Amino acid sequence: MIINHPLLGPRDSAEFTYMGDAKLIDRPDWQAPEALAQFIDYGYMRDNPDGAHRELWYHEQGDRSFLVVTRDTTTHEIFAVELARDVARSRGQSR
Amino acid sequence: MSQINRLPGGQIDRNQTLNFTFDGKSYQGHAGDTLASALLANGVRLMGRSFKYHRPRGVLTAGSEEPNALVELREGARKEPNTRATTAELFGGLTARSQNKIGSLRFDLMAINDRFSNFLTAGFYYKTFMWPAAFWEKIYEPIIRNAAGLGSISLQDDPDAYDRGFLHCDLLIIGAGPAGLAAALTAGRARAQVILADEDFTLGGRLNSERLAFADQSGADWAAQTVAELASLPNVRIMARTTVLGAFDHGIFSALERVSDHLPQPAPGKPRQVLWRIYSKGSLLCAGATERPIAFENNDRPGIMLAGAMRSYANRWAVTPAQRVAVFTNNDDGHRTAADLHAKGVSIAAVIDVRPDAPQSQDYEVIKGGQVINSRGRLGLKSIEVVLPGGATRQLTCGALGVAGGWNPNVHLTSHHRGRPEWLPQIAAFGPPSQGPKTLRIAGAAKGELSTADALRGGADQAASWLGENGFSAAAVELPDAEDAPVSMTPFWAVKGCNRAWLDQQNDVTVKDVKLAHKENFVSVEHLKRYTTLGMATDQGKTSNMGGLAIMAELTGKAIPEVGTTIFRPPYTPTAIGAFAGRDRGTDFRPIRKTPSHAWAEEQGAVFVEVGLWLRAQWFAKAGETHWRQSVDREVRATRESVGICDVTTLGKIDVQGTDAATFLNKIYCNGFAKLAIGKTRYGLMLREDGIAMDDGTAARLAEDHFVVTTTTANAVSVFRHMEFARQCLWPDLDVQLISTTEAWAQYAVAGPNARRLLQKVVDPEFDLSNEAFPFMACANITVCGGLRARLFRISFSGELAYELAVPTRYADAMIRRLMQAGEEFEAVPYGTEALGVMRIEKGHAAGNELNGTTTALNLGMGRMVSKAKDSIGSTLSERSGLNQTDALKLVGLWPVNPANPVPAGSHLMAKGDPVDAAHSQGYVTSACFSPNLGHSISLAYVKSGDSRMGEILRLVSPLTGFDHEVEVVSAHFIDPKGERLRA
Amino acid sequence: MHDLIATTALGAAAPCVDHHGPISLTEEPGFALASIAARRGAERATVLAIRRMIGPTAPKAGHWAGERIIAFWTGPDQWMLEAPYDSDEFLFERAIKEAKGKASVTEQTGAWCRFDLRGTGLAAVMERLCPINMATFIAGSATRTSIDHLGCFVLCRSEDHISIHGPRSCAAALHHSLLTAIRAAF
Amino acid sequence: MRYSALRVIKEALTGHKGWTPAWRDVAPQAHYDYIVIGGGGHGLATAYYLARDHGAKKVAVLEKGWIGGGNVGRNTTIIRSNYLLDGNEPFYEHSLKLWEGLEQDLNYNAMVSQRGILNLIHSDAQRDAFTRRGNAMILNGADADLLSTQTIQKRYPFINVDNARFPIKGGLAQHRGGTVRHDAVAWGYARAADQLGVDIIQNCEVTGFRIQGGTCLGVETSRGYIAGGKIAACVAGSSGRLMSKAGMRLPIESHVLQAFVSEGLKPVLPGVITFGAGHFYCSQSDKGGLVFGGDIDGYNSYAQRGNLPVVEDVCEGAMAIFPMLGRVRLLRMWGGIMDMSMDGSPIIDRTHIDGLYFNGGWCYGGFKATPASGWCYAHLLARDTPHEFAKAYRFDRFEKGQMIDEKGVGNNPQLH
Repeated sequence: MIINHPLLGPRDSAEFTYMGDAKLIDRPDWQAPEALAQFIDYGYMRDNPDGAHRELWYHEQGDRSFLVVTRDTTTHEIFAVELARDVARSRGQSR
Repeated sequence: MSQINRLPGGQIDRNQTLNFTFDGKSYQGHAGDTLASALLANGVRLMGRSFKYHRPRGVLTAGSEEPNALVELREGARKEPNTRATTAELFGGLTARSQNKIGSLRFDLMAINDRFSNFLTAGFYYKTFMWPAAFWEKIYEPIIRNAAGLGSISLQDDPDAYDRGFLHCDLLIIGAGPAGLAAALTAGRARAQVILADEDFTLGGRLNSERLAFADQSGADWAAQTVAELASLPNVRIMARTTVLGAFDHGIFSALERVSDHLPQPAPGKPRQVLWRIYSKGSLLCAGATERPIAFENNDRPGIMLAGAMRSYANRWAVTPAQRVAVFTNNDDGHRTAADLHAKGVSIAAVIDVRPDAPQSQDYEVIKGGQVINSRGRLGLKSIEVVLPGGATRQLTCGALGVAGGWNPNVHLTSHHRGRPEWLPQIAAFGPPSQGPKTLRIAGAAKGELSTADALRGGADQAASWLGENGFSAAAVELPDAEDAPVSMTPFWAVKGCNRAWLDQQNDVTVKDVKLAHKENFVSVEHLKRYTTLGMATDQGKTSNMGGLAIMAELTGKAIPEVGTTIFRPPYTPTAIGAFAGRDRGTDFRPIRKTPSHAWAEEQGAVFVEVGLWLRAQWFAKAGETHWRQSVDREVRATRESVGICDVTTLGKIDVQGTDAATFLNKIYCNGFAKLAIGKTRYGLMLREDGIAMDDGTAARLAEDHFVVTTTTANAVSVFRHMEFARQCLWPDLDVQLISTTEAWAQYAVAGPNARRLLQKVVDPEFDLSNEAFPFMACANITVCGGLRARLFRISFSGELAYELAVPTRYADAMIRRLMQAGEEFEAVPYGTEALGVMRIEKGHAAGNELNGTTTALNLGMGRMVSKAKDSIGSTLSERSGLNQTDALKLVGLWPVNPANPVPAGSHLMAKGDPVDAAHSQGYVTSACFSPNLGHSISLAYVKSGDSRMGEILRLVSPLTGFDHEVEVVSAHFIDPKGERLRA
Repeated sequence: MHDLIATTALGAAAPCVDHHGPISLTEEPGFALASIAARRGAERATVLAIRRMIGPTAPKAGHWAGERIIAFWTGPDQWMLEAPYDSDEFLFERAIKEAKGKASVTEQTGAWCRFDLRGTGLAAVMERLCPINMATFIAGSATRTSIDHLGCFVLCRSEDHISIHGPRSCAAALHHSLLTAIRAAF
Repeated sequence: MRYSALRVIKEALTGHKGWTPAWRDVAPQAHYDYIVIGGGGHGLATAYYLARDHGAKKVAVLEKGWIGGGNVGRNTTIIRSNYLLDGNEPFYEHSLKLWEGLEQDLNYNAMVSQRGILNLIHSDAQRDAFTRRGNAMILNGADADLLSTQTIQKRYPFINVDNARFPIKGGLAQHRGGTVRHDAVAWGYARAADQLGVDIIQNCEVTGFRIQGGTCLGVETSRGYIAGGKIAACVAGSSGRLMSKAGMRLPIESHVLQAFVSEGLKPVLPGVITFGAGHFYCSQSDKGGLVFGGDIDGYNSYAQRGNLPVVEDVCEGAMAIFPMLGRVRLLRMWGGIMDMSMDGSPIIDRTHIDGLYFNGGWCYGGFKATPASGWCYAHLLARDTPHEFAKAYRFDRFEKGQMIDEKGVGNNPQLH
């Protein structure tokens, strides 16, 4: 596969390590009342869609960016590639 | 007699005569021949035996779709089984042998199977060989296995090398026939980066096989002239002998270039083959079409071949399979074969055309509305039986029969993304799917446009259209005046009522087998294929699938497209496993990582061990030591008694900087780091988010905003990845920067009571190493040897007074020599990973065997380390009930009740008196060693509620290795439980 | 001044040099390296610090720039600085000084080995090693990619000069891969 | 009809006129007591054991395509019970025992070949781990044998010992492991189930569930609504896709696993062999092709095809231990969809919806589990309590922290 890196352009996916569902960005608040249940869902439950899937790819043999790739799991077509850091910020992850 | 079937003309170099052997007999051919064409030239029609019935087989085709003429090419370690004689390029000294036979090719003892064919029908083995059950492995299966298989391999290491490489292009053109050449010309002149790949060694595709392609020049001449122009364009890369194997995602194709297969052996340093990964912006499939046979009784004899192949042999290779030939056809194309062979002086017995309105010929007999219904000739065709329209039959004597059943587009690559080929009624064949690979276009016969003119136009048009859409300005190229005959055919798959009529000639699947499959409800295409093995031979059904589908359609009363079709999988043609592996074999399978003291360690007699990619010194054998234990025991004793030095460079080191570095580490480690003082080091346990221990190490605070984190050797990469994930995805606004410094610093552990005294000799005097100034867990930037920057950590894995000294890698070799020199007065020893392991077990430190991916901080006896006062990765999920059961496994020490016994790792532990089974297991031994200090074996183990069972005697069992004896549960801290030594 | 003698990544006192066909392959031990990464919110200040060291432009993604000291982009807001060892052994200290607390600097000199390929026809060698598109990888380009399982920085110094930084511990493996590719290509 | 050598001979002598369909093609009825969704190995086995051992009368197997077209039709045919953990080993050992009597049970020769499986050991730590595993196997009633390098060389004289990057330091063998003709498993179960009255309905895709008041009443299909007493999902790689129609999310991701077969060769590999320092395992089919595979591609996919990096990785493994394979040609590669669970172990359990049951999460190990999976699933369906051997395969093990993680890689489906 080819991942169109937002900073580096098209790169062979062999340079990347797949890191799973991009929902892993949405780590729950450890102090929330339902924290344990939320962490169980976060850790174990997956939408696993047949279609567009947002997922994490780590450019391990490249610039070490984490990317959020939106990819169709039935055709492997890639619709969007974003820096995970930007996505994380936009989803409220901070410090 | 030499080359009795050689004709005039052709594209062989008659000035170059090449000697070769087949089954030990010598023959001659010419440069430009394939093994098949050269054998045919010499009158050899019998080239192989079929898979199941061991029927005699000759060539069916003239290309890579060949199912029959498979040979063992070359000898010795270079022997290649199942090599298609039709694509093997002839070279001087070539040797080939026929395969899959017992005895000689002419008298194959296994041909007895043919006599019993009525018992060996499709799937017969599913219905028998069941009794008694034990006979399968002992009797039935060995017989079946020995009978099955095709060629044999040498069992020697492949002596040749394979390369892998990467190519980029704007437009990849697959196939250099008329469509591909026209496309390449169009794109090449438009200055696009073009790769033109073709599996053949002469480009031109069927242009080389046709006499009547163009009005005013031969197809071969136009192809050669076009290739010459393309070769002059710097933006066009012509790749002959290169098969595009598969279409992968996003425009990536895999292609195999056979660099040296036409040579006796590769030139020095050169690979046999190169597997190219081609990154294309666009691609155009011009792979042509494959002719299909017609099924009739005994249609598999040597001499019966596809009519187009017969024409190729005559026109390109100047060979006829026999002096008198016939043609059986359902379309006009078959007549061309007769015309071309006739023009070369071959006697035409007749053209048998199933169509009553077949075209007439002045030169030979055409039997209109006739059918070939049987053949004769044990080892090669002698005659055919023809039924005339009225029902009368005739015997025709001929040595070869060309069969023309129409053409199937080579759509293979278009369905590699699992698009289903779609039916093209005008040519009664499957064409490319509408949902093929996104960037792949198709032109010419591969698209079902079978005339030469259509191919040229299609290739040029598809290229021009792609160029236009991608910002190139393409000028129309002038195309020659080419043959443009419409397809005139009547679909005709099998002669009515035939049974032993071959569909898949290699796997011996006949019409009869399809009928049986139908009877037993194996009617879905996939069931048909799997039950009968139709299309599963080395040609992957290129010539057989359609026939099988057509028979099944007739049996089920459906149209062929309703029956469906199987899709194709890569590779397009079978490809050497070595090519996929490239240079990654033998000791080059993976790169070796060496520490900078490697050469020094070798000098000291080190025995190395693989640790991940690293090689580490396992122990240093001294003269006179005959067993590794002697070396290891000596190293341990010497270290505990005086001082030892160990290379610990391989531990992962991560530089963590930034104003939030401490906050970050507080989230990464389950224990607290925020309050670690500058100049101090702390042990840290890292959990996965699921609460399981991931890795452990130390973090040293060099400054308010600067830590150096160490990881285990094995987890260096995954911990760094984990930390980057946390930094980028979880806490993107923390001010923290990470970089690996594993390789920047060489690190030596100096351990033992004399460690300080030794170090004081190399550390520059301004740095005070006294216990007060530099206590246990201190760290500092220092200088050594008169000014070399270094880092010193007072940490101990061995349990001794110990330091780890880090120096810039380029001085590592000098540093270890200097340390050893400084240690001479203390009789310092180097120690390896074994002694390191012994000392850490004696001290009760967990390592990889204990952090096995299923254990928690609680199991490790570090439950209280998991801070509840902060958020850290893994802390929440570590609270789940299953991870906190009252009888949870706890890390303990074990020693043998009888000191002579070992306590081997991997053993299980049982309570005394309990039955010995899995349900009663109390735990297992993780790490074991002989403790030279205690004089007996010891081990670490996980035991249920182990921390409250000190002193209990358990039964250690290892049925696998034959141990069963008693051990006592003790503290894991076998040595210096109060930690006085390391604080000394 | 300390008296320890340095070894090259291949373990010798002197660098290794190979010639084959039109290509030379040389081990280049004489360079100091330091990584520099912007602190949060100090991206601009880091670029300015780099410019003070290397010249008017700090390299963007996929590039290198500079003269005696050069910088190549290694990741978002991260660069590697490189300079001759003899003149700039303490490159990291210089970088720390220039960064003024706005960037994190780490000495990397010992972490990498460097091999330079010189000659005409380098593309034929590189296409056997890594997926870089040599048609667009012109002087000034720099990228990290994988060569025979090793993460390497590749810099196009000029049309006929490419340098490759690989993990120092794998110097022998990388050297073997490079030499094998050269011999296969020519 | 009963299959036997005599029958084959009789038919051969009488023109093969007497053979009957291996299973009937039937139209769906309006109601079944049990509806098994998925005509793969597990689904067909479930239906067979329901009918044979639990007296179930009205059982249907619904298959969206052709039976045996999923992973049972595209795997590397290995059977073994060499598991470490107590949650797994009794289940897989039961499965192996069922394999051992399968052909006589089904009256179908699936060519169960107990040619042995060997896992190579390349380091001391690996030997420790394999020793623990071998002991766990024996303590669970299975067989295990720790082999020396010399013994391995005797059996595989061409194995690369002298020039290996990662030396071979021994191996853990299970001699009762082996291979089975995979397609025949589906056909054998289908034929046997059919003979017990099970309706096998091909080309019948489940498009939805009819759920009322927390109870599943039946399924909507491409061939109309079918009511069912108990609905049993058993669709492996399509689990996510199917269960989403019931509004369920699962602790499962779908990934692609590629597998490979070479051209046919005369016998060369006696048993199944697994490389321990890379991703490669291999056996030779009775037809002569080397059947081999390695790791999953490692990204979510329903595409049933993979990409080049894994192909190359697997072939590197092949060349690492068998450098003689260089000139052997890879004939075909294919991809199947694996239901990768979050701890690498399966789920056989009720769902929170009454009447709806789930069997999935087999990762790439479902084939060897086929008989026991059907056996235990049938037990659960018939009795509403988990079978003794499958009692750990519950949905709630993740919230309870009772993961069954053989590889020890945690909640990373791509790594299991």
